Amino acid sequence: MSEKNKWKYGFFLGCVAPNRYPMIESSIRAVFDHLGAEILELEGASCCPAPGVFRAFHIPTWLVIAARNITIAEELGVDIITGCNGCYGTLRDAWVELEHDHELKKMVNGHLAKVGREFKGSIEPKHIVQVLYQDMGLDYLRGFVKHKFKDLKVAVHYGCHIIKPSDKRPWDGECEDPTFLDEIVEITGAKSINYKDKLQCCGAGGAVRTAVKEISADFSREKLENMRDAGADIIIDCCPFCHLQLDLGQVEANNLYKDMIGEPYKIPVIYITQLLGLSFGIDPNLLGLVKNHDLKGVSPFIPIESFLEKVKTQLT
Amino acid sequence: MSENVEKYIKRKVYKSTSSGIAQKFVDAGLEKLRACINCGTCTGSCPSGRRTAYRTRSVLRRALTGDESVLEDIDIWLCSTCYTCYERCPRDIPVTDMIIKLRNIAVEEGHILDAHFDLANKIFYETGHGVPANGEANKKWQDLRESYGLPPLPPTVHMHPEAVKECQELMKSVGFRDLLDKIENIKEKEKEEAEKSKEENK
Amino acid sequence: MTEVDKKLNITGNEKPKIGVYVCHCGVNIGGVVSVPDLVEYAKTLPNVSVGREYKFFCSDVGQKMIKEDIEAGLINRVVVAACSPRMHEPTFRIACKEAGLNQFLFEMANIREHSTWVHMKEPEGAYEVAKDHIRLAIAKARGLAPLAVQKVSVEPACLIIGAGITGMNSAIDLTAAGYKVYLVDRSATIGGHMAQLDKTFPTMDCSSCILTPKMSEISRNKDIELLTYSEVTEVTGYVGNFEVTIKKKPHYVDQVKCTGCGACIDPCPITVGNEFDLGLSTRKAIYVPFPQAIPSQYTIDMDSCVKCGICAREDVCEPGAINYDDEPEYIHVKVGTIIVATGYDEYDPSELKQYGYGKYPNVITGLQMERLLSSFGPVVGKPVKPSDLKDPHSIAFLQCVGSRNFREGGNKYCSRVCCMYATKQARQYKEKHPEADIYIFYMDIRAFGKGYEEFYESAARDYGINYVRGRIAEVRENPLNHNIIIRSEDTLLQQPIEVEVELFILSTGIEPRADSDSVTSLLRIQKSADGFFLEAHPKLRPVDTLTEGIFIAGVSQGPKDIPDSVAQAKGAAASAIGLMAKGEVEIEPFFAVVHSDRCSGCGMCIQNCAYGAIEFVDDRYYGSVASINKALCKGCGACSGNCRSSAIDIIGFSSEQLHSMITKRE
Amino acid sequence: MTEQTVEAKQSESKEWEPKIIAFLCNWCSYAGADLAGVSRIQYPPNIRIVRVPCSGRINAYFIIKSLTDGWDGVVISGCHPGDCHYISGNLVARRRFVILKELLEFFGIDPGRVNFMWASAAEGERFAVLIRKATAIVKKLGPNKKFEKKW
Repeated sequence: MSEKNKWKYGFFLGCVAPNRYPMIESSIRAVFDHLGAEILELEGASCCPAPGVFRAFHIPTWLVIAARNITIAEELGVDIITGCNGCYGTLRDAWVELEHDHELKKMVNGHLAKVGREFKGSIEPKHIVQVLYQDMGLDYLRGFVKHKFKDLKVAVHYGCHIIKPSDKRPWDGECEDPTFLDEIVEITGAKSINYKDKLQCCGAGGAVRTAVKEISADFSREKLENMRDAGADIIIDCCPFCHLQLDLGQVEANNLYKDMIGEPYKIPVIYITQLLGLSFGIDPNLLGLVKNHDLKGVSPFIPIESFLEKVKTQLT
Repeated sequence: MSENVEKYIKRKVYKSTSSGIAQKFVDAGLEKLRACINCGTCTGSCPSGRRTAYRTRSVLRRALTGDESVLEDIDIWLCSTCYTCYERCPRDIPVTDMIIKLRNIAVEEGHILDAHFDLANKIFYETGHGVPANGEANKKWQDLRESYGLPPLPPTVHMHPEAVKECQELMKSVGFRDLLDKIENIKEKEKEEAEKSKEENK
Repeated sequence: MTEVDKKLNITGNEKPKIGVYVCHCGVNIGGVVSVPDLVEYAKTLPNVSVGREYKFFCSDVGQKMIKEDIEAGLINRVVVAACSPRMHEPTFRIACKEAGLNQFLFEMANIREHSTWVHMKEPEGAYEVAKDHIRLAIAKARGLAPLAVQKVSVEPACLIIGAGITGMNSAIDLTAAGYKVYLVDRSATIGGHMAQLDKTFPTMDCSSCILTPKMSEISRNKDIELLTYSEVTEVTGYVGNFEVTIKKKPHYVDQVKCTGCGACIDPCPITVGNEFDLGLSTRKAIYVPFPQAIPSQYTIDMDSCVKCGICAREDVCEPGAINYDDEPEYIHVKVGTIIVATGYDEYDPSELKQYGYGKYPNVITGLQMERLLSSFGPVVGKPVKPSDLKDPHSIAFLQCVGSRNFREGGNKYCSRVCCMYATKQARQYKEKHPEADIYIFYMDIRAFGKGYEEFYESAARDYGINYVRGRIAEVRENPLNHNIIIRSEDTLLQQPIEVEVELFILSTGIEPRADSDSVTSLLRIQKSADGFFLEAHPKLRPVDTLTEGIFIAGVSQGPKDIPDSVAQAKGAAASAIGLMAKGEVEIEPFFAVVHSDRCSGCGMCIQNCAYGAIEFVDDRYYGSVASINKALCKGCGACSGNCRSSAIDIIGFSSEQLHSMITKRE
Repeated sequence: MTEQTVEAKQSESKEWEPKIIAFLCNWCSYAGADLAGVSRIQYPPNIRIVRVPCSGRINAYFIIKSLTDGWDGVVISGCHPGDCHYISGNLVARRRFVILKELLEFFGIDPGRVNFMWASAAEGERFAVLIRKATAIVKKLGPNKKFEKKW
């Protein structure tokens, strides 16, 4: 069996990655292709829906729409992958709840029947990091590493919903001290540094960003402060919404908390597959690391050129 | 009445009940909350509480004792759903899920921020995305996608108008449309009343 | 023929006249179902001569009502519909006996535990269940036959498993009453956990000062056979006559020759962590657990020993006690009673990662703090921070670590000692370092014992210990100085707080022994849901087990402090003494009987009997048939259950009785 | 009014409720049922309890007799494997009932009518859960009419 047939996934895009940070989407596509995994499109997928807002408004709606998204992959007969912690949270929580609660499943399928769908529970929603770490494994990934970064200090940000609630996640209940993302980062030669409150939330989720932006920005301000204190060169994350909060959030924190932070923040925020891709020797253009436009007011808000500059010599 | 009477005399004696919101929790299968020992692990773990007036334990305690005013409190929208409290609660109370349920109850009563309501009503319901990229207003995002070699719009609901309809049908079926309409009415009434009292004040 | 025997004969032949007594049990039964209706129903059933109701039949007045009916000749069988027979069967049997009725002509219908208490919300259903249970009991009562009580002699000796403060106290009381005691402990010394403690709350008397004299008393006592470094491997037999096999593990040091001089210690090249000090100090491969250990002879820990031979050299061990080829020895003893006092394990907090135990050096457990405070501990009673061995200027305790925790890996129960030991440790430290800041993070302070509340009050008032109501959410280490930074809520202020301390102590709770399953299967006793050994009745038989002749005491039954453990030790000893004092015990005469005429001699029952109580005998008329050895039979019925020709029956649970109960319609 | 007519009348007004006979061993399950009572754990009022010394006491014939006599279901509950008060009575019983279940199926009786389970003296909650489960299974199977006397 060729590797291509071995790994086949339905790619659930979500909202923030395709619509605000397309470089994340293209880097996932490039890296998965490079690793020999086939990606199928989930045509007509919607918002997951976001766990912090829509779930908080009306749980049944959240569940039904999430189940609909899962059925799209079920029709293709492939597991879902997503690069977003929020989508992962929604799809996986909904999947677990529907698997364990027959009444709930009956309710949801009652609604889905009206649009000719049925939730079966035949596939599993996975995070791309879960696929990299569990389906493929570090040894497999190591085989692709071409360039090893030197002296690159990385502040890894896990985000919350990739590890919690731990009873619905695949990490054996580990939620106080996970290492899987650090391990992936370190195969590239980069050093994952320890920093205060590493697992703290970025502040975007749970409808807080929409409710009171200043509070969200204060979360990220604290995280950024701790990252900067520890001497981080870049931030690595695995969630577009955290990515947005840590990228755009730097600008916001620089404005809102000018008096508190002294020197403005300017730490490049890099998505995990962008870093991996670079190390694998994939063309930076495919990884969305090279700016080919002169649009104003678009992502990334914190320039990443300093990072590219730093590793340039190591990529040859 | 003297100013100091109004300022210092607080005669209100709080009546604790186990009906109301507490009953809604129990109906939702969340009776575990009754076993709370008020240890404060949730509040102590909360990254939001470290910078805001949001107190996880107090919020749930208010709900449990039937204090309906908690539904109007902005505090319940300051939880970033990081699930740290959920993981650490020694009584195995799904704390974060409780907060989400509490928000559901609040929304049902029409207590929802305008920004949140618009997000649900105008954006999510209309486009199927929480953060859309379609339309003229979002042109720059389409251009940005193209600059990275992607089609201007993703193969999601954005490329499938029939899928948007399907989502809307589901949202109607599950009662979300009715809920949104109900809130819209409440919000309009509130606005009218606010304007009325403004005029009266004039 | 005695009067009773006369009665027996009469009742044995006469048609059954059954008296049915339905108890209200206050409102426990009467509050859910209509007792008068149940009585009326019972009266409609065949052979029922008398039906009565009363508030409490177990009371003197209630019993008298039954007795009067028996004495008046109105009835010759008694059915009481009330609580569980496990509660009051003995009570009513005695009442029958006193009224001159054979005590086995009595049957109970359980309409409380099995009906009104479990169907409180469905009174109609409860009524139907109660009716049927009464009908079933009456059906069984019709088939009751008078039986003679069996008596067996009792071995006047007791096996005590576990030689901590509990087992030791039981042992002393038993020998005082004149019984032989086999005191077994798997560790190389007696004393148990109490030997690890420094002072004891609330009196602050030193643990060693009150324990060590007891230990030497035990070692001097000729009626106590001390079997340390030993484990019970097999228990057979029954009440009064348990046959016990005990394995004496090899010490690799001749316990007679060893003088305990300690000359072997310094030359031994192998150093390992000392379990007694919970890893806070080291010991050699040849060791005694602690200086005051009893017995004081040495033991070689073969898991660590490399058999270098140094200790065996003549110039090291002059008496020549070292024996690397030592073998385990098995001894067999016979005892009448057994007391289980196997104690507890300390909860291991490593899984609660948010508290950093095992990750940060300055996070320790309560028992470790006890060793640090101990005058013969690793730092001779002057607690230090493990990171730099300096006195901590601030200490925080966290209560309920592992206790009152409903999550996986946690224990739901309260461990009952942590509030007080933390308070005690805090006071001890404050006595020496009045300037130190001490915080105790608690949810509830449970100071329920004699003098405990006063002790707690004084800790706060006189010693200035800060009690903070809140469970610590997480800690992290200050990378500069290994201090521990605590995040919590002060729930009384409703504020998140952050405190930096130099030493962080987890007041870890008590857990059942990790291998307590081996004890339950060895002794056929049971565990309650919390994992501790199950008592026969939570209130009235707290030291008995469901297996007659086996008692439990101390923390093995549930978390306890020292006074409660000792009280229970004495209770268990008194129960064991009470059982053995008469020299014989009555056992229920429920044996298997063979109807030789039906036995086909297939031998199935012989295969199924776990006690080897059945053998073939040659019958004059029926050839080779099964025969029961009553002395070995326990009346379990495994033989009868499998008998294809229904040739074996169990007295008291006869097939005929069970059939009549199964028969659904009267 | 005979019992049959009473039942018939009840069935008109209410859902049909099965009647299940439960043989509980004295040392574990009977005590477990007592604990359920002491702890006031509620379970449906469908079982009638018969105390036996050990699950090994239960002859296959008792079970068949229960079914022919019109009980809708049978529960046999003993100590957990390894915990038998009589060393191995529950294991003897288990072997016996594996065979019996096959025999019952051969008779055309749904094996769900006969439920064999373990519950210790400490497992009041578990006992209630298992009884709820067994009741639900038997209820689903409907009244036991296989052996209804037709003459």
